[in-house]
Amino acid sequence: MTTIIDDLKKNKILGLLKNEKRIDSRGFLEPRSMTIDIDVIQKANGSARIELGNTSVIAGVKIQPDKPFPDLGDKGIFICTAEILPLAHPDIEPGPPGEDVIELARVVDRGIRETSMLDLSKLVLEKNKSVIGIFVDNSITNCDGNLFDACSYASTAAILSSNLPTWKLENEQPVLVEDQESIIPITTIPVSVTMGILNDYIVVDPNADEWECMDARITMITNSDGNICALQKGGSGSVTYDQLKECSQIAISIGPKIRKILKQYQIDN
Amino acid sequence: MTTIIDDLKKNKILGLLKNEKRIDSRGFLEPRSMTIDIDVIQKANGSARIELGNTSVIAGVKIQPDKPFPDLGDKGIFICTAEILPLAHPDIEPGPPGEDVIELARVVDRGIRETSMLDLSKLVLEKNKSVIGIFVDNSITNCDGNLFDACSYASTAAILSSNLPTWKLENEQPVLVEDQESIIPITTIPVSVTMGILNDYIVVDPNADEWECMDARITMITNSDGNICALQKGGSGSVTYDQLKECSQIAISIGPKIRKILKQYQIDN
Amino acid sequence: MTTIIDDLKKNKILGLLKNEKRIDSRGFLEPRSMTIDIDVIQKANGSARIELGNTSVIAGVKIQPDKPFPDLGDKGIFICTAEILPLAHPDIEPGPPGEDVIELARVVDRGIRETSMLDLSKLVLEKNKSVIGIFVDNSITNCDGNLFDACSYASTAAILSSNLPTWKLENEQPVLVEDQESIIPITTIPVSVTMGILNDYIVVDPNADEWECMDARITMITNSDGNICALQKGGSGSVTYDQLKECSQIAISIGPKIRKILKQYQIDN
Amino acid sequence: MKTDMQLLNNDGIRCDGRKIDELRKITIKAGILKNANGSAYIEFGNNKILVGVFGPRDVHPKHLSDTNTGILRCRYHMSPFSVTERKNPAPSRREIEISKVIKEALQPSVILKKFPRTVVDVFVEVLQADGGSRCAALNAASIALADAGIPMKDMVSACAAGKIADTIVLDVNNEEDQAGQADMPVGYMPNLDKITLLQLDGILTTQEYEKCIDVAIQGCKIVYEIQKKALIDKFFKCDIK
Amino acid sequence: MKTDMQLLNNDGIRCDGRKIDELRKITIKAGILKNANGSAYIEFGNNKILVGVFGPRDVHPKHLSDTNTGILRCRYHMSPFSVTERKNPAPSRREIEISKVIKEALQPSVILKKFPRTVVDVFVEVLQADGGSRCAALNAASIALADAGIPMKDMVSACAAGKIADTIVLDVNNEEDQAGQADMPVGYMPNLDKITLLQLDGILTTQEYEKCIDVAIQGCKIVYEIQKKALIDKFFKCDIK
Amino acid sequence: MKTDMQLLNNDGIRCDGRKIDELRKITIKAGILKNANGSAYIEFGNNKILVGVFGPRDVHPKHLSDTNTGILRCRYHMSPFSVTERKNPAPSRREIEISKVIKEALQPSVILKKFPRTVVDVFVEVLQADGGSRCAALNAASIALADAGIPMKDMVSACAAGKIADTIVLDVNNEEDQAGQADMPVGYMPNLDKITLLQLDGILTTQEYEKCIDVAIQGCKIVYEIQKKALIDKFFKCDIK
Repeated sequence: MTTIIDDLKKNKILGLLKNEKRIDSRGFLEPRSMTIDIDVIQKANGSARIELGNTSVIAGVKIQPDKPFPDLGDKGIFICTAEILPLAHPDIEPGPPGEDVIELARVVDRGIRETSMLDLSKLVLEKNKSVIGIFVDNSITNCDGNLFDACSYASTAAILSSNLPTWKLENEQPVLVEDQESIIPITTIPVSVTMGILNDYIVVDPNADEWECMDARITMITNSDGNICALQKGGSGSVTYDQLKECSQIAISIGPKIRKILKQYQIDN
Repeated sequence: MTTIIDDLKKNKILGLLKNEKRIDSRGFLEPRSMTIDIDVIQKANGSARIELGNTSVIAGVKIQPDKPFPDLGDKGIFICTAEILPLAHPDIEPGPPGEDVIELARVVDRGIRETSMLDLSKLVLEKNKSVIGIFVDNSITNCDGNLFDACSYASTAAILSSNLPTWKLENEQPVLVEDQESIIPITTIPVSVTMGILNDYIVVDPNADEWECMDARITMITNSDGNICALQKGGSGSVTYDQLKECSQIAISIGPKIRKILKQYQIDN
Repeated sequence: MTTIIDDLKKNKILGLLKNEKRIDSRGFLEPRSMTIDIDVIQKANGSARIELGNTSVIAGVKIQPDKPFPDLGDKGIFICTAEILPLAHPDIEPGPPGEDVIELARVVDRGIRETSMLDLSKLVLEKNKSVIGIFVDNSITNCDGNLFDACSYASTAAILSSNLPTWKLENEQPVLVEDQESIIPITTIPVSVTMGILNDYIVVDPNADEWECMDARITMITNSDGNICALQKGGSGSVTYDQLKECSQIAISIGPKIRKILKQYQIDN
Repeated sequence: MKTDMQLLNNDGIRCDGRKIDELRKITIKAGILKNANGSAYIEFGNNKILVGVFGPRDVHPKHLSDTNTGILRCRYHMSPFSVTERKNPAPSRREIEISKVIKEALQPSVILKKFPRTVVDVFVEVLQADGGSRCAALNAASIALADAGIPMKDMVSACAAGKIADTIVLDVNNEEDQAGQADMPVGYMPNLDKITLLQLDGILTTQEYEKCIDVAIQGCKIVYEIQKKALIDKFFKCDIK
Repeated sequence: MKTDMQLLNNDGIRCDGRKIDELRKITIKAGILKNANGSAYIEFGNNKILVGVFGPRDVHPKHLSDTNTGILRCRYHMSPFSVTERKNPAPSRREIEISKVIKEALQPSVILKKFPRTVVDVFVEVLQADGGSRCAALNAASIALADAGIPMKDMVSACAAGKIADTIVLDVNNEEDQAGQADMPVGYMPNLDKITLLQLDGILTTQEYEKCIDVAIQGCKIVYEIQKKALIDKFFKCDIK
Repeated sequence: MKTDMQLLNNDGIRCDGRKIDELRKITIKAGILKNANGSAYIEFGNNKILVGVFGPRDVHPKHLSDTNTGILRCRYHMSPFSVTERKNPAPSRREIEISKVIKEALQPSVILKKFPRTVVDVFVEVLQADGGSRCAALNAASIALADAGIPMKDMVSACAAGKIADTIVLDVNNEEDQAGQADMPVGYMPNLDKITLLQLDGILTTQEYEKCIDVAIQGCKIVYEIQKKALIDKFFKCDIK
């Protein structure tokens, strides 16, 4: 439900955009500054804390043996979740995830899955019976808009910095081989770029104020080759063909800068 | 909660009954006209769409290998469910099934189970380990009263028109044998007849208006031999011994007519 | 939410305590009278009905083969639950257990687990694969305060009076050996003593009126050697070090009396 | 399931020693719960069932209330230890259906018109289950409603009849339910001569069907006498307090 | 998944016989549900989808209502028998996401400002699922909204494009989705020339991405003609009643 | 669980190098969450816990509110990656119990009488769990409440004592909890000299029990100094802004 305050803020944001300004003084195509710390959770196989402006997320990677999905017996398992912790924002109530959080987790998951970042075929202990599962869980600790990119970067950095334990099968049961860690098979580094569309202006990495009054949202994930691998339009508004072309150019131009940052956290081959 | 409109309608219905008339001009013992289409869902092993007056249901049969129930290792599995889709009526809300729908599904299930329509002992791949499961799911697409008979006829027609795939066990795992379909082992054809009792009048196949103001409901399922195999009284009123005798005579007299219709959809031996 | 009636009752209870009296005329350290009946549920492996004042509980023990917990493959399973039946009190609504009932069940569970009452290492059929599970379920049929001790005594008496069936493994499946019952391996008899703290007075076994207006609650479980094995402070108030010392002396002095009662129900070795 | 069990011997004696028209042992006590407005405990064969009634009282959530009448709610629930294999405490689909069937079997007997916007809650707990637990529960529930002082047109008395070894028998027990041919639970208002609960699982001819109802009603009438005695015992006890 | 399946042969013919710019067979009927305010049934290839619309009507629970405007809700649900392996009837995370995506694809097309505090409910039931079920559902939902008389700025027409065998094709079917390289569902308002739904799974170059949108929009325009015909058929039928 | 692990060597040194009366390393930062009214982050050994406090604010659902006083709610939750085996995100029975225990340990310290009909919500997120996570959480929660400006009678400081190798030690770590003989978490108000949280798992004689409480209280007093410093650091930082 929109209040008068919301309307005033919206008018202010849109008025600024007309003058080529954003409410936090950034350029239209300028993501907020980002800090990344990895290995913040020692009990995880990999982890990363991201601050994207005031949005902050901790992603943890757990790697453990599992049964394969039916009909996918030659692939390891990859599952990505997200929870907006109730301490992240006064409006968040504890409980099972709503449609917003489910969409968030699934878009982040697809960005990693569709780019084939992880070579899941290398995570098989015994075909159809026993595989390795990679679980990436995002705990959002402060909300200030654009959870999509924040969770995507956190998940990606956490995966890149993970060690892969070794299991061998004994009597069909996977047994951990101590002190034999290797590298997760990485094929590419996905970069998510989320753009808000407000009165036909396109802004990158919308903050919470912009998020609330934007018409539509485009999240585009590109791979290391600069190709587009996953995309999601959100929000109750519509977009034009020309805007979509512009969005893809923006995502492709920003991709390498973010990827360079994320790549720093990749464990060397 | 009853409204004045409800009271007026109830009075009208009861006034008509006193003059031996029903609100939709049917005879007391006359079910509504019925149309059946089978094989409407090609991805199911069998399926049927029924229209019983304005009540419409689609039943789909899925047949797949499963573990037997404990202590029933020499029997295949049969499970029947029902969902009133929220598009079927303005009062239906999405969500887990309420007591009405659970009762509905269980009565339809018992009608098929207690008549021994399916010879479950012939659906065993390996005793105690691997059996064939037959799942019949009813999606109710329009509600106009008497979902019991509608779902029963839909389920029965869907089962009768199903092909039974063949599985063989390889390394204790069931493997589908392509292009070897046989016939589901059918022993009898159940026919459900639901009667409403309004001010001591008995009417067959009550429509939604009658359903809302009837005192009690009797659903009686008979088999091909004309025996009574399952029965459920519903509603907040009571019935007399004489009414129950009358109900059984009605159910037994209507049974063969409906059975003849349903038998058309049985795949030949 | 406290009402005027609650305040009046609280003032009455506190006024009485100042004069060294309790609202039901008991001494401060005097538990309510207790009646125990065992073998009240013949379909259970053991059972007991306790009345502790007007609080009444039926505990049933079910013993059946199960898979061990991961990493605890050399131990049987012990699980203890509680449900306050909605017929036990007008304020209880049906539904999944709330935090009060979860705490209750977990404290009773810990009292039995931490005293090592059951020697779980003797309940293994095949290490890591098949063990015996002991399930103790408490159905609370009337609430009049101090469900902790009532459920603890009921669970303990039910366990002590249980027979342990024998299973043998055939093809890795546990099979019941008829008419070969033995004794559950018991090492000690836990006794729970719950004390209420009201205005710095300590009273044993608070009834519902005292329960509602007490500041804090101490539940202390001792074993047959008179040692303290589990403890839980509850309630929104605080306690002093001296009160805690006093509580332990009370629990240790009452323990043997209750234990003597409970021991009567133990099946002889 | 022992399919070779002899359910009926040549002398017309059943597996638990009863004759074909004989009820299992029934004990009912009214007014045994301290906090409920009305209550009853029944042992019916090996069934052991406790019922508590609360109300008429406010409805939560409010939107379920009816401005024209009080409403009736029922919860039939089984304790985890009540059956051979430990039962998960969460309500099963079977328990939800039986809750509804018992509610509808009680409704014709209670007069709630004078209590608009309220609810009467009937909570049934099956402590031990044997064949015929819904009939046993219904008998206890009707006593508990009377004990709570709810205005009633009649008692509801319940008993099953069934078919074993091709014979119609009264009050089917667990073994007969498992290995027998039909089970028909009946709920009956003895003074109004009306049936409020009727279900059937199993195969019956028309003649057997009619006989089954008839036999069950005779059983209900015997149960009714036991119910009346339980109520009288309760009120007599109250007087001498 | 047969990876050796030939998705496109040398003559540019796809595994189901279509050309690269050819839609599957589409049939739409409007107004087929008796109890809904608006409804539509679509067959789109092997997709069979039913949509019912209710509203504008009161919102339950009330705290979801908006004093400034009507709100739109959408439930996308699959019948258990709609897919090869029987689907659990409880809503999956995928169904919840698609419900949201369809809702947001319909929102730009409806005018609910005049109905404050109300809701328009769109219930989508997938009776049989094939590739592209969300596009098919969206097409039917838009028709059902129109059939319900909800004020609209434009129809929403939907169709996917994708990449198989290194070629951009219109309207990806199930086999192509499984074994192909990319799938891009598009929802489009043909008169306003605006995109309301856009997703992509799979890898595309910038040129392919642009071509994909372009191809999908051409498909949407064809679908739009079929939608219009369905509405006309409905209203024509109404007239002759 | 390595039962042959030596928990205490002949020099009185524990498996992680500490002396018997030595706390693990503790770091607390107050006021680190942007959107919460108050917050704190604690590292206590290998525990890493974040707490956010909201309120006093309106209660939803309303029927939980109290017209006489503000109420306190607490949620203790563990992130899936916080423990060795990935934890299911849904709250476990253990988490629900600890939520209640922490709430009741904070209640004696807060003064909510002046805020009738409101709630103060304490949200605890365990990012990494080690032995003693409930004590660590309680320490951070008390700081977060102070940071939120909630009126308080005293701080709550928490620390466990326990028994390993027949010796009473301060601040039991994970290995000691698993292989040791007893673990007793204590919450304590240092100025009021009152205990607000007390639990015990494991076997103690009366003498050991009393010593355990005593040792834990000494630990709490050390923790209290660290808590005070964290608050001072926070407010000092605010001043120089």
